[in-house]
Amino acid sequence: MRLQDVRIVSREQRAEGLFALSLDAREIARMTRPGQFLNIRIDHETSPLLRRPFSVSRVEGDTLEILFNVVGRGTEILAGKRVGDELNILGPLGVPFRVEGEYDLAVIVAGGLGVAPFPLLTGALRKGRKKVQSFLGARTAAHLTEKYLVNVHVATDDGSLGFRGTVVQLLEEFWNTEKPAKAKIFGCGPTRMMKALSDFAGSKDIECELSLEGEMACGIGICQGCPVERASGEKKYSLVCVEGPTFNSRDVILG
Amino acid sequence: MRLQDVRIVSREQRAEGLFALSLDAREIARMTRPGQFLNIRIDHETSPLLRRPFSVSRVEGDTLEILFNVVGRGTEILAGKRVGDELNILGPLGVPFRVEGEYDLAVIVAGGLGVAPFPLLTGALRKGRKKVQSFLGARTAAHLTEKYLVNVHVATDDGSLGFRGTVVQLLEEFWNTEKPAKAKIFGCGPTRMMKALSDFAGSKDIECELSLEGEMACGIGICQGCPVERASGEKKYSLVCVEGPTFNSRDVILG
Amino acid sequence: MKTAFSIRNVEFKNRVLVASGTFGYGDEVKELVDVAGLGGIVTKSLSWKPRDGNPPRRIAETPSGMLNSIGLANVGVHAFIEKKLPYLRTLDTTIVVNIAASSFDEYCDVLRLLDEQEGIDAFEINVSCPNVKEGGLSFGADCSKTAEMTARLRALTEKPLIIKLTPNVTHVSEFAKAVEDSGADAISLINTLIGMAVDIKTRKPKLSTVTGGLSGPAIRPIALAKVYEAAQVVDIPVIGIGGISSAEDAIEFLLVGASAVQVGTANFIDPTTGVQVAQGIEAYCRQSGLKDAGELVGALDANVEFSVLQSWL
Amino acid sequence: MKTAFSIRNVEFKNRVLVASGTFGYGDEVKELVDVAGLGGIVTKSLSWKPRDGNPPRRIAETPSGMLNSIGLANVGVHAFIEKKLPYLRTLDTTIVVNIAASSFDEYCDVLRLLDEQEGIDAFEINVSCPNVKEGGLSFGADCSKTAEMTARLRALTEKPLIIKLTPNVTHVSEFAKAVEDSGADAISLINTLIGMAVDIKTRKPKLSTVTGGLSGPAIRPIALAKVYEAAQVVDIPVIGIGGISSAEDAIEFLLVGASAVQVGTANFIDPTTGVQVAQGIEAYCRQSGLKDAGELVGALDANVEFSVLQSWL
Ligand SMILES: Cc1cc2nc3c(=O)[nH]c(=O)nc-3n(C[C@H](O)[C@H](O)[C@H](O)COP(=O)(O)OP(=O)(O)OC[C@H]3O[C@@H](n4cnc5c(N)ncnc54)[C@H](O)[C@@H]3O)c2cc1C
Ligand SMILES: Cc1cc2nc3c(=O)[nH]c(=O)nc-3n(C[C@H](O)[C@H](O)[C@H](O)COP(=O)(O)OP(=O)(O)OC[C@H]3O[C@@H](n4cnc5c(N)ncnc54)[C@H](O)[C@@H]3O)c2cc1C
Ligand SMILES: Cc1cc2nc3c(=O)[nH]c(=O)nc-3n(C[C@H](O)[C@H](O)[C@H](O)COP(=O)(O)O)c2cc1C
Ligand SMILES: Cc1cc2nc3c(=O)[nH]c(=O)nc-3n(C[C@H](O)[C@H](O)[C@H](O)COP(=O)(O)O)c2cc1C
Ligand code: FES
Ligand code: FES
Repeated sequence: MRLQDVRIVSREQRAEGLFALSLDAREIARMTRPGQFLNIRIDHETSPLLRRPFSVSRVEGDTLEILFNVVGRGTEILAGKRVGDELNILGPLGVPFRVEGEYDLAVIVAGGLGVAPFPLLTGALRKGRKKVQSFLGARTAAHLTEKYLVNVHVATDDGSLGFRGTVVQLLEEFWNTEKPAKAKIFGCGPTRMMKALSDFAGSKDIECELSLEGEMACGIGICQGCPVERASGEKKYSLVCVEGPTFNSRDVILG
Repeated sequence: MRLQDVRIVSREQRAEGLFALSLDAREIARMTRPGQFLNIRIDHETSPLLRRPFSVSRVEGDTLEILFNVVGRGTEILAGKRVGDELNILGPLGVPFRVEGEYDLAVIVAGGLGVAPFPLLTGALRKGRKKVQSFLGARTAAHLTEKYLVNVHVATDDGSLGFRGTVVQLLEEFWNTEKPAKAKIFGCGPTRMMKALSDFAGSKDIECELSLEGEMACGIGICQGCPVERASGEKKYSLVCVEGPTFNSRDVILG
Repeated sequence: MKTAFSIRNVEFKNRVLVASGTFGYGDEVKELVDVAGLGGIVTKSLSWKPRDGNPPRRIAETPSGMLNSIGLANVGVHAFIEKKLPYLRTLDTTIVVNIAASSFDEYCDVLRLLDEQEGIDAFEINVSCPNVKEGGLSFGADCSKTAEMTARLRALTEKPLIIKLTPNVTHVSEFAKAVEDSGADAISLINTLIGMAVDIKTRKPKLSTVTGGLSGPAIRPIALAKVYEAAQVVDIPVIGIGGISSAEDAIEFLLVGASAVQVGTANFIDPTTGVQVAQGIEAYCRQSGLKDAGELVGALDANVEFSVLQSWL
Repeated sequence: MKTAFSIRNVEFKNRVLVASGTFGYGDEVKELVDVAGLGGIVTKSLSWKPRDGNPPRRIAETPSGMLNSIGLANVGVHAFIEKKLPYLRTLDTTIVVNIAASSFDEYCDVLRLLDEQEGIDAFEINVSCPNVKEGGLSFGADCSKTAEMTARLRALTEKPLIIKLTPNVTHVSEFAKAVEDSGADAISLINTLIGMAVDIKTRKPKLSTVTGGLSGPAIRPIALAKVYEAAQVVDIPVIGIGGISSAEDAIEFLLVGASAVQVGTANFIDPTTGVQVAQGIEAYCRQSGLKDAGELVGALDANVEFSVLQSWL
């Protein structure tokens, strides 16, 4: 874990309201594993006050890439940054996805900006000699980016590209036709979708890891601000920032 | 008085920590008179919350120029703006300098950033066929800009350029040697200097107008936040933003 | 879509007013704002005699807020009637005159004189200013005095009487209930919070009065909690004030139980804020398919047991 | 240049501590912060039994501030002694353990147990949490109960006893005086201010507990005024808390009478803030040619007559 000022080395718009920033962050880049995130200080004003958490989307040598959606003031300011500007980042944070394991097929399921962590994961999976199938859901084709993903199956709410419906429905179809064995699901997206995915995995008894999002203040376990309900154990909540953001779908109860 | 979003058309560093911004502000440019100011919204965050007041330094057709020093967060952010960025400005505000009058020689006396309003005033004075002598004081030569001023006499605290001492001392020397008749002083600068200047003008019974600075919230007379003590009258205070910023030195008591 | 609401017998064309001391007497901004878009204007607090106000420095910026120590500088009730009221009469909006005095009798004298005048629709009473007789402690922090004053003023006017409460007390709901029981037609809150700032270079307080009143977006969460607390206990309309600078902010106040809002500090950044907030609320209501903005009032979806008494750390 | 100061018999190496609930139990940030640069660490509030804390959502950002509703989530005193204290013992800084309970007896039991442990230098008592027996109203808003609790805890320990006051009362100085008279060695303030925020899309409160505690730079002017008010009436050390994120901020608190400060919310943005603040104060003192940072305490250049009682509007 490091706290450092890094420079923006490239900025790219990938889809509607969706931007990618690459940061020159040597040490942090080396330490980062798939599924981990950065907590980024948007600027040095007191408003917005808190850092904003973003998954690491790619690591290329010394550079880190984040992929984000403009949803509010912080991401709006971030989208306005230019190459050469500095950002203060804290990371890498959180528990990575567990890539190792007794499965042959990795099934990636992303809703909206849930796609962010998967380019990095895809690389690791392929190094680990896993087959990869990727399922992406978005509102429309314009909101979608497949970049750096493989074997992509698309679902859009309005049917403007690929399957018309939710990505989890698309996944079910795939499962019923392909009947994959020894598969593991990696999911990230809006809570509603995570819940549907977790129910699907449970019903089919498929191993499933989710990367959860939620408001955070510190990102490092000192504020207790990011609880997620646990399915078992004497503790009622886990902290998303330090015990997650990746969880086995069996271990958490999604509200 | 107008409230409008304007574009920055040029940005220039004039001296150490001293910047000039030109704004494309048609209507406001046309209405502005020497000594008036703009109240500028630094950005759309809630912090810094309040607008920042700046004298109009020049008017060139449709463009307004402001000249400012980086003294805190607001001016720091302003100095970071780039050509093409937008600013929301309110102006022109305040009572202009009184250029007309029974004097032949206009004596401009500026301390530090007090120089800001004088390029615009110089133009008006020369249109009014007044002779102009300009006295500038600054900490060092590096903090000085004579641009757009005429017949400039310089004083620096460290003597790195021109007279070593305060600009008011320099003015006294000038007065004792030149003994100008039918002169009027126009002064702007730090309060301590304004006080010295006002005492000098009083002792020699010279007509003297000062442009005062001080914290402001609204700039338009609705907050009552910018009082200056009056020398006479039943009202104890005047409001710098609407009854000033230009005052006859006889009418105000500087703390 | 209905935007209007009433207090006692007076109708306000919409639920957004501008707050006392942040809009002058209306004439200062005539070049910038079409006040016909406002539900009403609350004037700067008036006292019997003119007040010069406090010496400089009167304002200091703070994170997302500002401190002020104006000292109730105002023209006094007589000059107001002569010089300011004639212009206010010409405006196409509701006029609320705010009164701040330093004794019971002064409050009564000012209200009695104003009550005879044409063109004043309602009164707002600022109880958070020092009661000289009581050694400078504000009435506003004394529940029984606030109630007693409300009753005395109530007896003097048939016009809507709005009591403006200070937030600098432990349980604002006690004060809200007390003034309701004493005949107030509405309450407004919050006034500014006591705050302070120091210049570490000079080691002097930034404000000439040492402490001042904090306002602006910084205080909005506190204001919202106070309005929510007060709205739980009274049946009369509550007017929410504190850090409002957008329609979204205003709607938060309506949802927790405010019947209307006032925009204050935001006027210093943009005097058209109030008009924009009113338009924004209307747009939000249309999008939500409401027939009356009043449907938002108290429409918060919360279980109240689990509320102000909860631990929050 | 002397940076250290003492409370009772315990020395703190400098005047900057990290605030309860904003620095965990010290171990979470070991990779980032060298705590040897801190005057002390105040732990998260401890209760007898572990507390799960409140359901999500627990935090919401506000202008220059944040609301929290953690619900005193903590490991409980036994797990603290077993799992957290051993690490804290190894740290080269002063350890202050904060206690928050829901009854007099629980406060006493927790303190008694901790008082027997090695490596705890001082206690801070969080009185602003709900007293279940009293129907959820916090002790902190009841002056006599706060005083009574102080006296009972005083009798149980020889270690420094710091009472942490809530700002959500009319006159914090009454509470300050009362706890001083009851034997407290120091007071710390402010805890968070009651606040609230609403999601206008869902019309639900942003926090699961409806209201929460406001902290961060937004509250600094209020905190400074409360610390100033309290420091006027007590002789024991006052620890200033509220929105401090720089040495300049901290120095404001020292000038108005705080003997030390605590850094809270700023740790979430940068956990090294406390260390930086301590270094910044030292640099300021050197530049000002001071021999002891203590020379800043109460060095405000203000005339006090003209103070809290003043009108500020
Ligand atoms: C571990 C983690 C990883 C994340 N990775 C990414 C990523 O790779 N790309 C990306 O675009 N976003 C990601 N997010 C979400 C991202 O942090 C938020 O979108 C961002 O903080 C919003 O900031 P804002 O100021 O623009 O919006 P705000 O003004 O703070 O809020 C605007 C809206 O966004 C919602 N929101 C705010 N914070 C979050 C949050 N943390 N999670 C979900 N919704 C939120 C608010 O409820 C509100 O409705 C991640 C969040 C977490 C916790
Ligand atoms: C009518 C008027 C005209 C002005 N014209 C100019 C101009 O043409 N060029 C220029 O550089 N400055 C001008 N000023 C001063 C300018 O407004 C301040 O420098 C600016 O507001 C500082 O903002 P900040 O956020 O950078 O500093 P802050 O962080 O707000 O304050 C930093 C330091 O500057 C001081 N300061 C803050 N506001 C003022 C102020 N209004 N006047 C004096 N000192 C202040 C503060 O006391 C503090 O010591 C003018 C002020 C007024 C009232
Ligand atoms: C500069 C200033 C002057 C004020 N003057 C008065 C006043 O004269 N009477 C009054 O009742 N309230 C006065 N107030 C309080 C406001 O009306 C309002 O209650 C408070 O500022 C909170 O709202 P805001 O955060 O939107 O400003 C004043 C506030 C400010 C900032
Ligand atoms: C997330 C969070 C958790 C907190 N938990 C506690 C706590 O357990 N006990 C306590 O006495 N104060 C707690 N506080 C209050 C802080 O210690 C501090 O008094 C307050 O936040 C004001 O300081 P600040 O503005 O620097 O944060 C907490 C504050 C925050 C923001
Ligand atoms: S975000 Fe602070 S504990 Fe998780
Ligand atoms: S700045 Fe508001 S009245 Fe002058």
